[in-house]
Amino acid sequence: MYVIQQLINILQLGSIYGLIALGYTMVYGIMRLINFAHGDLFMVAGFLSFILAAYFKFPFLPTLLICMVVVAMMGVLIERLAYKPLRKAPRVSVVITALGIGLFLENFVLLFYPYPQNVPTLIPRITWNIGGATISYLQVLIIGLALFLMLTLDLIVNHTMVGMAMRAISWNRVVVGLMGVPVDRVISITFALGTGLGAVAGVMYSQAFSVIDPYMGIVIGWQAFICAVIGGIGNIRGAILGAYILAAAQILVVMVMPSTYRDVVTFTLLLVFLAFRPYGILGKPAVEKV
Amino acid sequence: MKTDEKSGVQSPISYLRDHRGATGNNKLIVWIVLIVGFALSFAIPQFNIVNGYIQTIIMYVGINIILTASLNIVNGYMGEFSLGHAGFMAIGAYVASLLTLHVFPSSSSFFFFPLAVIAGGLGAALVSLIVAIPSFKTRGDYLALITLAFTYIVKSVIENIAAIGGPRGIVGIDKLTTLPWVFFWTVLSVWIMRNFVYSNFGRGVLSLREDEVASRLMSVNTQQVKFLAFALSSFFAGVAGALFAHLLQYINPNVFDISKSVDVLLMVYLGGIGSIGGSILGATIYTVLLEVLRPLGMFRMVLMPLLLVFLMIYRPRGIMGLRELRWLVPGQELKIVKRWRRKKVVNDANPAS
Amino acid sequence: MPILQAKNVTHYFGGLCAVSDFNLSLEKGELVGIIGPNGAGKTTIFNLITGVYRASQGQSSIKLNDVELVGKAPNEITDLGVARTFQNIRLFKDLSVLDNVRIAFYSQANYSFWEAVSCLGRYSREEERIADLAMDLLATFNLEGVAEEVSKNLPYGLQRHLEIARAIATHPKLLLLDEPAAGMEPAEIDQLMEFIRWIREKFDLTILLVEHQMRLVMKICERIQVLDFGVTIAEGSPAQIQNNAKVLEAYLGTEGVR
Amino acid sequence: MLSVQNLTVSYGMIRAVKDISFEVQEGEIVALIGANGAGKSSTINAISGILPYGGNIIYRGHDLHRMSPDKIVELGIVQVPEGRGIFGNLTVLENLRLATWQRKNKAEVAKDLERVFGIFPRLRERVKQLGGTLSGGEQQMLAVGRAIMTHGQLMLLDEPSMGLAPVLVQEIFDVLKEINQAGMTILLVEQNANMALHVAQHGFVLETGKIVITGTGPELIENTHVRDTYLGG
Amino acid sequence: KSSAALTIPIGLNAELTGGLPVVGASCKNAALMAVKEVNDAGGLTVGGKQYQIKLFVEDNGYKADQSVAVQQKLITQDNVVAIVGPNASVMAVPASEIAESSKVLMISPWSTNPNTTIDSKTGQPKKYVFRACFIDTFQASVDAKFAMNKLGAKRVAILYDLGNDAFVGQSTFFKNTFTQLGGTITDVETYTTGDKDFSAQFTKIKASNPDLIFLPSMYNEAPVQIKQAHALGIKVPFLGTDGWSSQDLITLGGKDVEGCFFSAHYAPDIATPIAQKFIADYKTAYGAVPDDVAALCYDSFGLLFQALKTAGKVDRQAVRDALATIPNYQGVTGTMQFKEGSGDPIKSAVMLQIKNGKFVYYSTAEP
Ligand SMILES: Nc1ncnc2c1ncn2[C@@H]1O[C@H](COP(=O)(O)OP(=O)(O)OP(=O)(O)O)[C@@H](O)[C@H]1O
Ligand SMILES: Nc1ncnc2c1ncn2[C@@H]1O[C@H](COP(=O)(O)OP(=O)(O)OP(=O)(O)O)[C@@H](O)[C@H]1O
Ligand SMILES: [Mg+2]
Ligand SMILES: [Mg+2]
Repeated sequence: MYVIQQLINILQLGSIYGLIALGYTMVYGIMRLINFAHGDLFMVAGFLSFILAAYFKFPFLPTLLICMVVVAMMGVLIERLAYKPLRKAPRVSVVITALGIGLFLENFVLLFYPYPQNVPTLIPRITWNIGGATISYLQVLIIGLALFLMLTLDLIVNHTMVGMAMRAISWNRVVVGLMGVPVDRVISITFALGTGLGAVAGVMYSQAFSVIDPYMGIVIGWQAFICAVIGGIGNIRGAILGAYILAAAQILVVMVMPSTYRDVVTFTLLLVFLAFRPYGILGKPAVEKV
Repeated sequence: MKTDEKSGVQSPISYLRDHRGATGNNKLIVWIVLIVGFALSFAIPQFNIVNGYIQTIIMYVGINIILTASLNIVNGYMGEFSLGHAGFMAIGAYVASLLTLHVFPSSSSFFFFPLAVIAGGLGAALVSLIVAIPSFKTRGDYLALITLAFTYIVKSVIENIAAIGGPRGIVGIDKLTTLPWVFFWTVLSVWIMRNFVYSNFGRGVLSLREDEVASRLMSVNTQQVKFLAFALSSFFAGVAGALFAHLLQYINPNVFDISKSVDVLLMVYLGGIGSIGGSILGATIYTVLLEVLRPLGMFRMVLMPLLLVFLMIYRPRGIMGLRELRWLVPGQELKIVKRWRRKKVVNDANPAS
Repeated sequence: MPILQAKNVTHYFGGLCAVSDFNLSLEKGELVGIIGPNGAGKTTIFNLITGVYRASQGQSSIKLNDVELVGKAPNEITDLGVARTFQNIRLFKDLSVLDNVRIAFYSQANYSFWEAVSCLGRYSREEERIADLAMDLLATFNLEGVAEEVSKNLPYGLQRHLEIARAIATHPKLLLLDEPAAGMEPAEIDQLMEFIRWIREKFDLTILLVEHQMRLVMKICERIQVLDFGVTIAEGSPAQIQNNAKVLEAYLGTEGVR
Repeated sequence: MLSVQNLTVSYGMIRAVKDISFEVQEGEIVALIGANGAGKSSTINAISGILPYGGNIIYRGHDLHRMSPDKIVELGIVQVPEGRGIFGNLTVLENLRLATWQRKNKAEVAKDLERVFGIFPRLRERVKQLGGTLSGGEQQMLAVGRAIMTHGQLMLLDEPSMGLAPVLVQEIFDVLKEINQAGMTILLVEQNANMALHVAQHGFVLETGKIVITGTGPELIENTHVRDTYLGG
Repeated sequence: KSSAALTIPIGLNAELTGGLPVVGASCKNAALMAVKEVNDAGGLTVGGKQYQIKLFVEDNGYKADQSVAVQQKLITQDNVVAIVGPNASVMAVPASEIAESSKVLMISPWSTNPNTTIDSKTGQPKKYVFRACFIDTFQASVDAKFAMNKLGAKRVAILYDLGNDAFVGQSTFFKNTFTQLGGTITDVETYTTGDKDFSAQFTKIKASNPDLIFLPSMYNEAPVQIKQAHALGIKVPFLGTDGWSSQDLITLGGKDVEGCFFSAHYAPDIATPIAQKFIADYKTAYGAVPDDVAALCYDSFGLLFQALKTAGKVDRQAVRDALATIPNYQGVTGTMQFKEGSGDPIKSAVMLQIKNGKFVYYSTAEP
């Protein structure tokens, strides 16, 4: 029962990481941009869901949909205003801009909500008992959603024209236009999808942990970034895989040794792992023909 | 001495062109600045020319210059994206503080403090191997992850060692960091990093940023270069950490979290990558601006990131952007073509030699 | 004794055999061309010689003056005396022309890290020496006027010249040129031909050349080896190659050389 | 069909193309030749909407000014860019498929795909290989193949023969003639003036951003200046 | 008339942004209230003259280096007579070094780390550093005794934040006291600041089968933690420390925190008249029940004003000396008086229970 419970824990934590990591990977895969504002958009989604649920008494599904749409629009807007002018600039300039946007979002939300908030429960608290271990409806939902979104995204990116265009943009943006592809629109779709996913993560997270604060995007955002890279950044399936691996590592370490060693051991394992697979699980080194 | 024999091609910004025409008498100005600065660094605390608060900020500026310039070696000159500077800083801070607290006698700190600072730097440089070795195999965002993981590891290791205070940190560190010391270390660090950047090794680092494959095929020992760049960069992060600890008089693992790395990162890119002068400006402007905007209270933290974003949009390469302040470039470097021409004229005149 | 001796060199990309049982022997001072259809494995051979790719070990052997190159790092191989240019120009784009050349002097700078950071000892003397050498080299290539220009702003032809200058700065015995005439018009190709002959004399080089411009290959190569699908299909003097039926079919085309 | 009037292209302070005008008639092959850095690519890129420019470019009555590249493709102008511009992370097939972004008719797309594979059998062998690992020649075939898949009426080719084996250069030019006969108008930028002028009905010689000589293909071949510098005496 | 008014500059060094904005906000609210009360009443009479209090509020951003800069700014630029704050020990310890070396009185409302007031070099108390709260060791032993004697716990598991020095200290002291009393610690688990998922730790704790869980954590963490524990089927009670004492604990925790106990600095429901007035005023001004930090911060100002009056002159040294010898100050958080030659007050702790969505007084622990 103990082990089963921990396995469920791994699945839940991994799914939460995964939902955010997907957004990172998505935007990275296309724009070669580590969107460090992603964690904060996730946070914004959490607060939005709080506002909708607490003040306007929206039920779950509308809340989720509105959050997705609004945050996706924010993502697109941020891309238009802050990243697009930097299309010709070095890659890091955009990364730094993203960091700046992230800091701005955090502190902006902080102006209005300096106190942590309690998000109303929108999902019925049903729990099942499996041989002493408990699993809730919410957990099942989160896990299912993570896997579903991963498969959907994978389908979009690898098997549709838009996905193909996205991958082509990541290689050579100018030439994509010469193929008759509206580059700006594809980039907007990418950001909409990526941040929309972050919004899903934000809403589900707020339901799972109920307490939200303006800084929650940072910690979990960095962790999700790590997941995306372990999986091979830019790779959709890799993101989910990386998320479950990081979650498993963190929880297993706690299981077998004092939890004070959790970070040391997890991150050392990570370094060792990268020494053998320098480009993550499913990542490939950029093909470069000399 | 503009040489325009070629036609048709002009360069938009040629970073060398910017210090073309620089002459030897810059040297004089530099010396004057140094001497006056050093004298002031003694006089200010002695005669309280400015108040303690401003003195503290000046010292932060100095320490931040060291941090920024050293991170610029890896992030700007080598073109990597390291997120682990706070980790190296932590190592420097801990090593130096433990030495001044428990090993060195506190009586002759004038002699021992620099030793402790150097030891802090060396400690950080040694540990930087952990990051340098994976960098032989991978780069870019994967290396960013490695450095990020490294920060977590450093923090967590310190938290787990009760003997060095664990999460409670180290208290009661002597306030050995003074204005003259900060001035001295800042000048020394900038000078050494400048020398490195304009040496054979520095050019090797630059070539890595431009094209790693080509640079190996042009005989650059990339492993050596990466190793040196990481070691030097972390050494000075360690030095800055040591100075920081002896200014704060208290350190704990939380002081060196990712947000510290992010701060330094922002200063580097604000000032401009691949430019020591940029680092000096970036660190100064960022640190001073944060203080100047203090009266805005909460809005300060909303305004600062916005300013940064605007700056990035209008100057994507930072304030200096690959260019260098003229007086930071070694005179020798500026005169290569001129000297060579003169020599050639002489040689052509007497072919016997 | 041959300066370069490659035996049974084989290389796979996944399942694709890009080079198979390649043999080559170069005498000192020779100028040899490798031609062959696109994708025949020519660039791959350059990459194998210079250590960018590692030839499948065990059977392959590439010896420079009897020193085995297989298994060595690219910079070690360069230090042993092999230099190259690239099919797609790979200059250090944002650096000045002078710096491009000075970087290639990396292993010839005789001063330590400590001397560098302290500006002491041999540092200044060596820096001056390298700078002068680099300038001399640029002057030999008529590039001294653009020494301080950022290399990406040079016209294409000059970039090709700079690549060669940079390669020569590493002090090679063997120079590998990968399509040096790509994108040049006939008048320029003629100049380039003279230029290649001239550097061979001046720097005492052995040259191995890959090129699709027959105008150049047929005029300056003393010997030509033809590759197809990673396999050598013909070898000989330009005249022999031009009339080789296999080569005509696989590479030159029915109209032959124009 | 295409009319370029007083075209000027600048990079910051540098003017790469200085006030040139020319026309391309329906069904023609027009060659644009010139040395390195003459401004050939700049001209082509301006037409494709990648570069901002001064002057007017009119295509079948549409003013292309400030039009985005994808809109221009929609009008029927396709470009085979210099350096081929293959998407290295996409397979050969995906590269070809992407070029059909604006095409709705699946059956025609399939037919064109067969046509491309018919012209370049090598591509059929490599459908699953990543574009980035193709050899130079293979990439060039793919680039031309892609342009065919886009199904435009005016094809701009930027140095299609660069880095190709002689036999392939011939092949490519044969293919160009073939697709031209099938109705495609072609604006061909070439260093290989010899080949280009032999297939072209008209030609322009560009030197440091200006058109210095204009004429029909045979006229240019006979021109002494052209003979000396571009045809190699 | 304003130009003629005499003023006393006082500094507030608070964590208004960063990880603990609630603490900073409460502290600032209480400070503004305390100052306003005095000023509205015509000012403070010191040495026969009426002074207006001028408050300099500075944000330390919850960062140690900024805390130092702010402290320097208040002392050397704003020339304050004394400083209240910072609250969190990570900020308070380095700030205390500045206060000590500048010989400026500093009162930390809420820093419970022993090192804040102790000079670790000599082991002697710092001369210029005071606090308005009890210290971690005392609190932890109060909790341990309470767990054993009042709640009858024999087997206790602990979960704490490894990145927070206050909680690390509290856990260690709790563990020591509790085992000395004959209890068993079944499991000790940790996490890192900012973690949101504690399921692995609680699953492990559940397996160790405790009858109480000691949870020294923040008001914004404890609700999440307790909810997760409940979701995992843990039914034993939780015991917390002063980090819990914010109304937010209840807002965030709802039913899940019902019935839990924690040690605190004061009990809003059995307050003395002084405290009741404070609570009422605070409620009118800010619409919320003041938490521990607010109460302690208010008391810090009370102590300071008292010391100023006693000193009879606006002088840093005099104020410090007056404060050190203040007899039985009646504050919101109880009666306090500083130990001989120490900056730590002698004061009691209270145990509170959460009942019907309110903090309810349970018992008092005398020092
Ligand atoms: N990194 C790689 N991964 C997979 N296949 C590769 C890689 N590099 C080259 N190839 C394949 O190996 C074969 C030989 O390539 P190579 O670049 O050596 O050809 P080449 O003879 O230089 O052709 P070209 O004249 O067009 O430059 C080609 O079919 C190419 O697709
Ligand atoms: N991005 C750029 N920035 C600055 N100058 C440029 C840029 N691109 C091209 N140029 C300059 O514009 C001029 C014309 O370039 P263009 O590429 O159009 O020439 P081209 O005729 O196509 O030459 P090539 O045969 O080498 O392809 C050249 O002098 C070139 O150096
Ligand atoms: Mg090749
Ligand atoms: Mg061109």
